[in-house]
Amino acid sequence: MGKRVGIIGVGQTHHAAKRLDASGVEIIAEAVTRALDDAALTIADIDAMVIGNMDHFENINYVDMWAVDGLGACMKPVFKVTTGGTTGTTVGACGYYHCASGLFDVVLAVGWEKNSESDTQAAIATCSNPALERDFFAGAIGPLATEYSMYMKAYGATEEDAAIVAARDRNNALNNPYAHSRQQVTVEDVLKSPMLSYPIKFLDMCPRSDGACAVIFAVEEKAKRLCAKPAWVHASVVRHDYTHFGDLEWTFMPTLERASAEAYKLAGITNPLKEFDVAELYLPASTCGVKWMDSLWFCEHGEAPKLVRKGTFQMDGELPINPSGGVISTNPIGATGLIRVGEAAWQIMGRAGARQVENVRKALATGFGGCSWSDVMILGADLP
Amino acid sequence: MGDWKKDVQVLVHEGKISVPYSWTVGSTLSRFYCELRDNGKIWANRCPSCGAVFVPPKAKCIHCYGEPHDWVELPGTGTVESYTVVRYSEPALHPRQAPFVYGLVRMDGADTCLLHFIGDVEPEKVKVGMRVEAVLEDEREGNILDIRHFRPLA
Amino acid sequence: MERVAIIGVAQTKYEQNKPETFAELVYDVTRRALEDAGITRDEVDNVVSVSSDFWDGRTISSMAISDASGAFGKDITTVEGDGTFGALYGMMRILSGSFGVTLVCAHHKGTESNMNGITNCAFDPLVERRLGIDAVSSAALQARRYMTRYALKEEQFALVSVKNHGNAMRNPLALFPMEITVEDVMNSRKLADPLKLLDCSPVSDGAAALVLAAERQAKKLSTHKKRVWLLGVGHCSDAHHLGDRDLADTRALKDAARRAYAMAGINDPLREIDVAEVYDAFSYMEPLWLEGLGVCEDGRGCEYLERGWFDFEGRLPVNPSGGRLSAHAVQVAGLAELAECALQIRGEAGEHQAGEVKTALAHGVNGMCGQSHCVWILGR
Amino acid sequence: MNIMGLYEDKRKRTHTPEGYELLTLESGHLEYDFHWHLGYCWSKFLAGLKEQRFLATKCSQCGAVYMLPRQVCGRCFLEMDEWVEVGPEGTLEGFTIVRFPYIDPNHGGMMQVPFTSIWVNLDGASTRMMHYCNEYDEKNLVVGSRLRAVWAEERTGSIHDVSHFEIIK
Repeated sequence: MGKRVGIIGVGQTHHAAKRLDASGVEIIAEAVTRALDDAALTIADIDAMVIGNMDHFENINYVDMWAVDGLGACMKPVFKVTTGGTTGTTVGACGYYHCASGLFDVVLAVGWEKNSESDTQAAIATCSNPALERDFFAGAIGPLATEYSMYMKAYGATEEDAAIVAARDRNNALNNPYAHSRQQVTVEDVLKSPMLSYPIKFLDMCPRSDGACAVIFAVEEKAKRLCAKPAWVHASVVRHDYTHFGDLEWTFMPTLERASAEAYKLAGITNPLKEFDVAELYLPASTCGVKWMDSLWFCEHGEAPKLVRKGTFQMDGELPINPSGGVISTNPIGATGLIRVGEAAWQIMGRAGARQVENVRKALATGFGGCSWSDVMILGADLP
Repeated sequence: MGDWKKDVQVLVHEGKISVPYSWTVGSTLSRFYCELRDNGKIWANRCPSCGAVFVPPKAKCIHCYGEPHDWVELPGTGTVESYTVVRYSEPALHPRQAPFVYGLVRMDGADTCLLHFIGDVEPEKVKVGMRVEAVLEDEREGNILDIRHFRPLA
Repeated sequence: MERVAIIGVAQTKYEQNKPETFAELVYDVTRRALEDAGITRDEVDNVVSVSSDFWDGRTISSMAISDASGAFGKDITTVEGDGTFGALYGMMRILSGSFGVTLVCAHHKGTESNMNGITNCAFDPLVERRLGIDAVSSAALQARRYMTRYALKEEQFALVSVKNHGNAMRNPLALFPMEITVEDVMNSRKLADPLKLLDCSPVSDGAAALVLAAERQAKKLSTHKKRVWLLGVGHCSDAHHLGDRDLADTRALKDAARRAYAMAGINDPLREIDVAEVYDAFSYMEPLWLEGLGVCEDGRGCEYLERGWFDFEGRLPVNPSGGRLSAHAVQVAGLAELAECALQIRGEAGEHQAGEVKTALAHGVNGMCGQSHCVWILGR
Repeated sequence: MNIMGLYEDKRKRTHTPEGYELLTLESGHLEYDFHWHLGYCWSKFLAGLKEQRFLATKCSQCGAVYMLPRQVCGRCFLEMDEWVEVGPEGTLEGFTIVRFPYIDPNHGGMMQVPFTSIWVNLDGASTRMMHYCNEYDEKNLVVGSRLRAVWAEERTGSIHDVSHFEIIK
């Protein structure tokens, strides 16, 4: 059996639409330096690195090689993993497996992106089949808009439900100095913002950002010695079952349902709504913050709007979601999934500052991307 | 194996990926390129903890991950440590017409080599160990091509 | 440490302008690797794919092979780099206890794009890229530095090309089996001194797949003859910018080899390793990497090459498959090497079986001028 | 020790601390050429479009009919050799009207906007395909409405042999 692994340090950059002061290497170095500070370690303590981003946003081939200067990986083991939108959680899972395998004790996982360096829509469009889909590809917003209009028709969800989620995350971000956008927002402001692709409006949708996140994993013995309260990894599961955008099933989200069901089984979770104390979820649009709650087994299909309206997921609710402000407030795509893992870890480690939720014992982090690629990671204050 | 494949004429889709990029030069290299552009000077930076001197300058020391915040002006001369005469042509990539010469120039005052063109000399005459100096363009825009090439020291 | 075995391998023929899509190539090797392992996809519980969005001309290109690799309903991830790193991550996932059987697949269609333009993108856009440097011209700088430091000659490097193209005559999957002479290499088209056309590996298309299994599953699912144990692995990267390191210094490879040898209990690689598949993307790289692997002292790789130590019948056959010089599908190369080593150990390498092989070495590279290395030791 | 909040927020900078202008480096027009081989499955599909026929692959095990066709049924991990004709009419299952122009990665110029991207489930198919629709007003686009393929005059074995789909009034 593998080793038990804990997160002992997290570092994030000040995310922004454009970080003119920081090149790709510098934005990586900023996150790594802060993660080392957070774990009170130096680069010499790191045994191996893993990095991820999406190539076509910065047009850099062999990013693991180019990033050595920023990672501090000269004369150290390093390689790259990348899976589109879920790159961040993929990098996190890879850091976990490095340690759990017993091959490395302390491992640095970094996700980064400088989306300001290219037209994000143009770069994302290249994910579709070049001969058969690319000319019609209209970005991620298409499927998200379609699935929510179907969900509204099927279960009576409303645009306002989505606006509640958007306002929740944007106002949470006011307590997060690293968030890209921090603006006081009311439900009405969201409903009145310009329509992007019915029913998703401007304030419902995530931005694109420059930013990086670094998370330090350590095997049990080291984690106990180096950190007062490590965030222990209880489960990491991925499901991706589609190769064409036309194959997606929109009434519900099978990959997230299968991945979360498997993760809950591994972590011994039977009632996620009750057992999780906080969740950092990859919600690229506020509509996902309504519909996808069904697919995380918080409730039956179609019940999510009731929970949203009841305030279940607000900071003072039963299960606070996205104290960090979530993806709607910050979205450096290669780092976004890892920011979820880092923020969930900080909540357990008690280092979430003004956005700290009381007494967090179990935290849920998810990643989303590609055509319906779903990652789920569960962290706990107690050893698994 | 489906026998229907036998009478299929496989098509080829000719296409491109054409997305423009606006790379952020960042704090460390902006200083390097502004000095090169505006004052025609080549600067390096030095890591105070391990003494390594980098050109172009780095945000972090690659040996000890320290902050190399001491800046050192370089004379712009150096020694060819390796070179190659490129004889194939890639018009979209190569700013020079083949045959042209790349050289790794061990820069005086620094611990690293700078990759650049070797010019004002017959390609066949370039040798390892040759002493060279940077030749700057008159019109400079703040990138590595502000250096036209390195030429043999008189 | 719990052990992991290769229980199934498959490779396509390496060709140029293959008509299939990369997903069709992945399905071919996945199906045949499962067949070789004698299992169905139901025994596989996770997939590690190896690809490059750059060469595929498609962001998240691994999205397009989840059906072809049998990943429906399974955990799947993607390593972007050489197949040896993909196999490493496949093994980590098994050793973590989370998985029992990993399918590792890699694909590459190099002939569908311009190799020089794609490798130019591996250089820093803020510095070297604008000079137009690419894989061939940077390798030429390394070859020159290596020749200068150890007073080596182009004719010695040509011997590697003669040897490996000759080996490829015995490998039906190789792209360019050729009976050539040193003169042929010396007279081939000059690309970037000192590298000529026949000093460089050819742009190729192909795919490969491995089935890795934890010791418990390997013993249940496979037979003693088919099982090949992954005894040791190590990986390490040197500095990125060409000017930040001595291109003739193999310190990162030495570190990776040290880790792999320590894990596998190898003390004298020349004596204890029966066959080696080494990343010969360019002729000069084979002696250079053999020095880094500790097979001989620094600078003497070419000398032992001339003595025939690394020939098919030599003391240590290197690249009996014909190597990358005879077929180079970039991301696939390392996985092809691991597959070739497994076939050699099983005694199933056919015409290019290098006698009795108990221990084999596979070596993969990421980045330009061999910046990052991954060394594997396989055994009975 | 809570490190957060101790770091200086450098987001607003336009110059380095020493006063040097923070630069960017423009790539200008870039092009990477590709010639993607479409394999047997998609080549047969596109040859079908040339003759105004939508050819889908059918899985002999689970019966799924895939439009867009492909070699392998992912669910069953089975190579499909059975071809079935579907369409040319179908049902609108999703749409996006793109109004904000962005760069078209195929040539680096701007996308022609507005354009309506749709997901159409052709009669007989289990999955959907993406294409254009010549309706640009949300009010006239209702999920579930019936669509018909409009063929291009000049067909060359390309996805654009279908010019677009139109709403059957």
